[in-house]
Amino acid sequence: MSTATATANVFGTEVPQPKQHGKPGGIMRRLNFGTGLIGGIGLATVAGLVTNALTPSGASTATFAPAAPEYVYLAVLLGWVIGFMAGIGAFIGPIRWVLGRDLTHADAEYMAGKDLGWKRYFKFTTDHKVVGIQYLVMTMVILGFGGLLAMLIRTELGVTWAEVFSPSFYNSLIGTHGIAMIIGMIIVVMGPIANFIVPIMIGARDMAFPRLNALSFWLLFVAAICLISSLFMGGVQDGWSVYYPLGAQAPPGMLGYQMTIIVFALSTGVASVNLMVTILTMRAKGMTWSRTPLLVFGVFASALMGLYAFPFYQYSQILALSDRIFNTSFFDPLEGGSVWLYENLFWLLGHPEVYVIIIPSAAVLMEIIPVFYRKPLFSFNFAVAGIVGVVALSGLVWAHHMYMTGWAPAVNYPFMLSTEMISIPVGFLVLVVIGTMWRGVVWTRLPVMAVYAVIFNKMIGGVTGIYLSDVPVDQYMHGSMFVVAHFHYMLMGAGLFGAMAGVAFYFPKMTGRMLDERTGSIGLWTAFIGFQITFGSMFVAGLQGQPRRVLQFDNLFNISNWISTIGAYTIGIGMLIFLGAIISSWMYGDKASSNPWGSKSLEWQTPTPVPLENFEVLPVVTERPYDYGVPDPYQKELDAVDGDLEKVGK
Amino acid sequence: MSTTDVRPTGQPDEPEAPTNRPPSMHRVKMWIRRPYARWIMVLTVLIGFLLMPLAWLLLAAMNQTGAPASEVMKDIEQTVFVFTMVSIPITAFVFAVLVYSLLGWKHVSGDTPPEDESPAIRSNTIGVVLWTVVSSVLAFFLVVWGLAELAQITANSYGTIPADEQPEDKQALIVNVTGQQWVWTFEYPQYDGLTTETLYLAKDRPVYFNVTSKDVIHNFWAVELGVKIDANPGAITQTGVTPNKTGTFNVRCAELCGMHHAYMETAIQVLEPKAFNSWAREMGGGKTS
Amino acid sequence: MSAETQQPLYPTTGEPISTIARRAKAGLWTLIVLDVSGTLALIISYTYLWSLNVNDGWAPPGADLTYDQTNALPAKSDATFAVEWPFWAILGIVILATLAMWFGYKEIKRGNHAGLIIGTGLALVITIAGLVAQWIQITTFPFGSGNGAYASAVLLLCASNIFHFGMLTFLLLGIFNRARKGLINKAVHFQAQLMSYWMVWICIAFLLGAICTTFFVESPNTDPAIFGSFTQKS
Amino acid sequence: MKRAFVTLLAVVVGVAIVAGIAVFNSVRQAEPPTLAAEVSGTMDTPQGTLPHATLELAVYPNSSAKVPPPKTPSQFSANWLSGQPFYYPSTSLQVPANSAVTITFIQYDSGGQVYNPYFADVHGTMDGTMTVNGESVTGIKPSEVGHTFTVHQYPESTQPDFFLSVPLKMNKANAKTDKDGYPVNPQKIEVTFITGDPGTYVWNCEFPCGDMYQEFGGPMQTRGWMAGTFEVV
Repeated sequence: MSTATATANVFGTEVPQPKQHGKPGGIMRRLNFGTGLIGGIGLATVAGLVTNALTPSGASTATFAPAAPEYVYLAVLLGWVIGFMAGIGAFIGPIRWVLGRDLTHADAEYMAGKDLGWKRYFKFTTDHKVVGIQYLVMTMVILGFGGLLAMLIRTELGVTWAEVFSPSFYNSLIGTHGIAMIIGMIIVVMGPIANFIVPIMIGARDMAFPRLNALSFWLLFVAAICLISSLFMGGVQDGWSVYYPLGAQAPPGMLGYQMTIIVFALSTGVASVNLMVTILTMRAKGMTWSRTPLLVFGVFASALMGLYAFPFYQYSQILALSDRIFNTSFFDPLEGGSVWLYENLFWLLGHPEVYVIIIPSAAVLMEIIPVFYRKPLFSFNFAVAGIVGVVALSGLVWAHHMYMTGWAPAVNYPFMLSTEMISIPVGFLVLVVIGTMWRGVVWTRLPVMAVYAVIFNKMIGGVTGIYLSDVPVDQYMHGSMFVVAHFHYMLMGAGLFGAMAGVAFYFPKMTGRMLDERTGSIGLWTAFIGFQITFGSMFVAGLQGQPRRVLQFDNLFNISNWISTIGAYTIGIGMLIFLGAIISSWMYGDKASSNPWGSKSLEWQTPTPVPLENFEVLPVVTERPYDYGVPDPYQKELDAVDGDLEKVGK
Repeated sequence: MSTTDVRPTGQPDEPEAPTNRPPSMHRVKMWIRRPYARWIMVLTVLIGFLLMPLAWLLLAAMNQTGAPASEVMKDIEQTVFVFTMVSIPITAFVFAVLVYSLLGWKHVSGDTPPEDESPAIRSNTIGVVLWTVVSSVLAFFLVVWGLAELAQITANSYGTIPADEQPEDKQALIVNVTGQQWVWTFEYPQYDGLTTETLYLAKDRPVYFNVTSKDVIHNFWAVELGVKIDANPGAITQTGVTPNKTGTFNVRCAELCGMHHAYMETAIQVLEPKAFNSWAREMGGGKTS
Repeated sequence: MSAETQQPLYPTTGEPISTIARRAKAGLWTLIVLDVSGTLALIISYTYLWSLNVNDGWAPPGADLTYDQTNALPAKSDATFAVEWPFWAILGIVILATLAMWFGYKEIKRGNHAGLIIGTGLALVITIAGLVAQWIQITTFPFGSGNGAYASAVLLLCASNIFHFGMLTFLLLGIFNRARKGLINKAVHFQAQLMSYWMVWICIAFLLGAICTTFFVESPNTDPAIFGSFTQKS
Repeated sequence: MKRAFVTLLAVVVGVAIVAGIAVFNSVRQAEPPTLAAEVSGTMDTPQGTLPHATLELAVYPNSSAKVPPPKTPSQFSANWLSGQPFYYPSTSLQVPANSAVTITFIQYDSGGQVYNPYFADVHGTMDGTMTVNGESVTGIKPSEVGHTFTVHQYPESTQPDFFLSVPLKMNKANAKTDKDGYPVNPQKIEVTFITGDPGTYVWNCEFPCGDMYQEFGGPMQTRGWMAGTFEVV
């Protein structure tokens, strides 16, 4: 029994402390982003050189490929991942736990970045607000990267008279664009907003597992680097859904993709665990489920789906990796593997993942609308029912991506059923939005204006989704540009614009400054118009019969592709303007008050910037959320009206 | 217009109505008298009619290269048409509310949060029930229609017969389709293994495809015939169709299959039965088996 | 940490231990969901390939092995299937370790600190033994990684077992050490409890693997589609 | 003011980055230099007397001191394409329209069984034949294919269909080789075909001679090695 002599004053109570080893923070004082880079690059270099030396020259892998690039690149990736995480101090926590050196309060405060200033953004910092900001920046970087690739793709497709890039490079463009955007969209709400806002929103002092929080972010960073590195090793030439055996023909860049997914899935799993536990166990006193804001429900649902779905994706890539390196044969039909196995494993993630993206950004809207209409959310229970319904069905619809694979034509019937059923809970969410708009007095600010864009796109995405959910129609649409346009309407039109609304809404709380309304709106609406042009004409191209992922096509499709490309450039400009608005407002924006929107929700009651421990004393929730509005004007005349109504009724 | 000039009438926004409630029909009548209710209805109808042409435009886009060239394709286009028509009303309603909430109901601007003046409507039983019922009915209709169509298309295209069985129709033409990076080859077993790289079919003669691949997954898409099925390595997938139009149509690969995926295309020549047989004979296909 | 205070406080955040325990337990459940999905992915792969037997490649006879020279794991004999009993033996080892851990947990609940140390120490030793046993099994399979879907699926199942063993070893090391230092005691024993829960799940994971490798061996699909050649089918 | 400036800066920088990367890559990804068939005299064909053009291509099993490896689109790909077969001197071919074209292949590589016997036969030549080492044949054994030269459709409905597939006979594994490891008397295949109106097509090898799954990765999926463009001008 270690007798705790020292005590520390934690929020007013004297708490006995374990022995303090050295200065608060211990070795973490020396570890930061720099040491991480040193560790990562160093270990990567060493591993690469060693592997290179160990690989006999001229040796080939089991599939006749030159062995050296494969093994060296894999070793470099592993070295980078492990080295960086070690260098930044991700392994210190578990080691301390094994050694039994529990954190003292001082240690914890140091690791949460107390009095570290800007340095805390470049350390293994556990404070959820720091992680939120890190995620915000990282999201913008990843989305920017994906957008850059999108511009290149549209350039290639717009130039119908020549090949701008070689076909292999074009294929790696679409693959990398796809996976970069998917990653970016998964974290765009679950990263910044969920990490920064949700703990404050539920009246907690931090996440349940602060170190896991930091871990999830830095794993994401590491994964992003792996993805970018793959572009230099031949890229991901097989689309973001790397179908096998095509993926088994790819150059070594495929290893980068596989490593990215394995690490990213780990990051998402860790983040999901953290968010779910936080929401389940750390809500403020009195915050019953009926008093919990909808963003919390949305984030919880998203985390739940990510929790059960991502391991399938991760394992599909682990199996693929072992196929490539150890010559096992999971996805290799020559040796008893099955291409349908991969498709099933992949889409077992692939479809829940769509809702992992959509639901949080829909939930953000539910937060925004009541504030700007000064009106309670219309039918709170209905919104919850919608989210629950989506979660319940999300796991039962994956095979609608496989209608045309012929793996089991009989199951097309049930999957068509479940897929079209999911339009009902999604419809609930739409009803909640327009019901809240009903007879409301709207305060026309950027966040709420974005909501209009989102609902418009969501309707179009949803209706086109109904075509695709129908097997006969899918027999024409599957694998055509129509599909591309549809899921861009869902993921970008509904997801990304919703996330932009959320960022605009929470910007004052996160950065302490107001988002420049004028510039932001210009950017948003430019992007919106460009979006309609791009994907509207892409629908046409798909209906005309243009397959997706082609770089040359019949000149029947030329016109729609030219229009698409023009629209795409418009989106690019618009997004850059919005990004510029964010950067400039972050640097020079007007100082924001602690509650600029006059919201009644908990996170806006904290001072800005939010203090390290969020709340000096933990709050107690006593009323339902969204308690805005005045009694219905008709209420007063009620009895009188009913009185003479009766006469009329006779 | 704003909510203030609305003459107070029945009150459908109250979750549970008082005991001495007026007859519901009458309440609806009075509700409809509210300006915004009328406006939204008008807008809905207006937008609905504006959206209606889409139903034909979609088909126009699909028919640019000679579709529909088969019953299957006809069914597909019919489904597209019906689904568009079905989804127009609800879309129009949502858009109408969006438009009206911007132009009709009051809006304020400024930097400071405005006073609360919106009615605190927490729910509305009638609205919720109505929405749920309508959307469920629509979804149910889509499902039923879809299942029926699917059954019919499966019938038209022989569905999926076990690989080792003959198609019921002995007259049916059998074509073994092989996808291979990045060329399609078509084998006619009934014409002693005649193989071509362009697909030749006979008008009004059912054709039955055994589709497989030598290497990676391809997708055999006979665009104007409305036929699409993956060509999987290690498996044989089956589909079929009856072309009812002579002419030149397209086969495209609809599944990313490597560098020259975009170039994995070929033509379909649908000939009159006589012309088809003579073509087969001169290609050395011998007599029909 | 003093045992006489009724509700000790968690030094880092100053919250009562019961709160921390609740949190950690919720975390454990979510983690188990995560691992269940992963393990299921492997089980699905195994059974799916077993049911399909694509291209007659579920378990090709050892004689005609493709690319065997260049395999990471070359075949040792031309037997196609692994021996069954080692899977169950290893499962038994894990169950033993779990029982030891439970014993330790029950003891510390009763306040017997020595019992905890014995239990966790025993569990640790048994787990390391299991790790070794698993390693021996995976290195003595008759088949190589390159011959057939069966070999692949079994190898990956064993690899995931090794991963689980490694994680158990690390965790038990920590638990044992902390027990020794008295950081796990009558008042604060939730980590021992969660460890026991986790090990129960690990037993189930191993059981699933053993069931697959014992009862789904010969593929039921004896007439698979032959890859590429299809003319005889019409 | 400052804000507007920063926004403008962001836009300009963003556009600059995109444009820069686009230009850089389109240059880096340039096709190998075009190899045009030179016209020499005329030739009597079923379609009457047409101008006659000739083109010579070689297929090497790997690069050596004598034959440099192709300039690949990405400087990195040299790592994983080393020691792979390739067409020489270039894969961007150009032939005149409405004329008889004779291509001579010098085939130095070994070979084996082609997946699809269809590609062991000659398709699309003038009289359906080719000359292998002097003798005229319509096809070779599917088990003796070294490579194929298969030109196929480019997805444009406005240009004439064009399909040409020539199997290149393999060299025996025990053939006598020179100091660079190439057979001293390689296979010499000659085909003559008639081109129609101008159009752009692509060609690739249909014999599994690359690496990775089904030996169809690596060089098979890299322009400049076993695949390229075929332009009729």
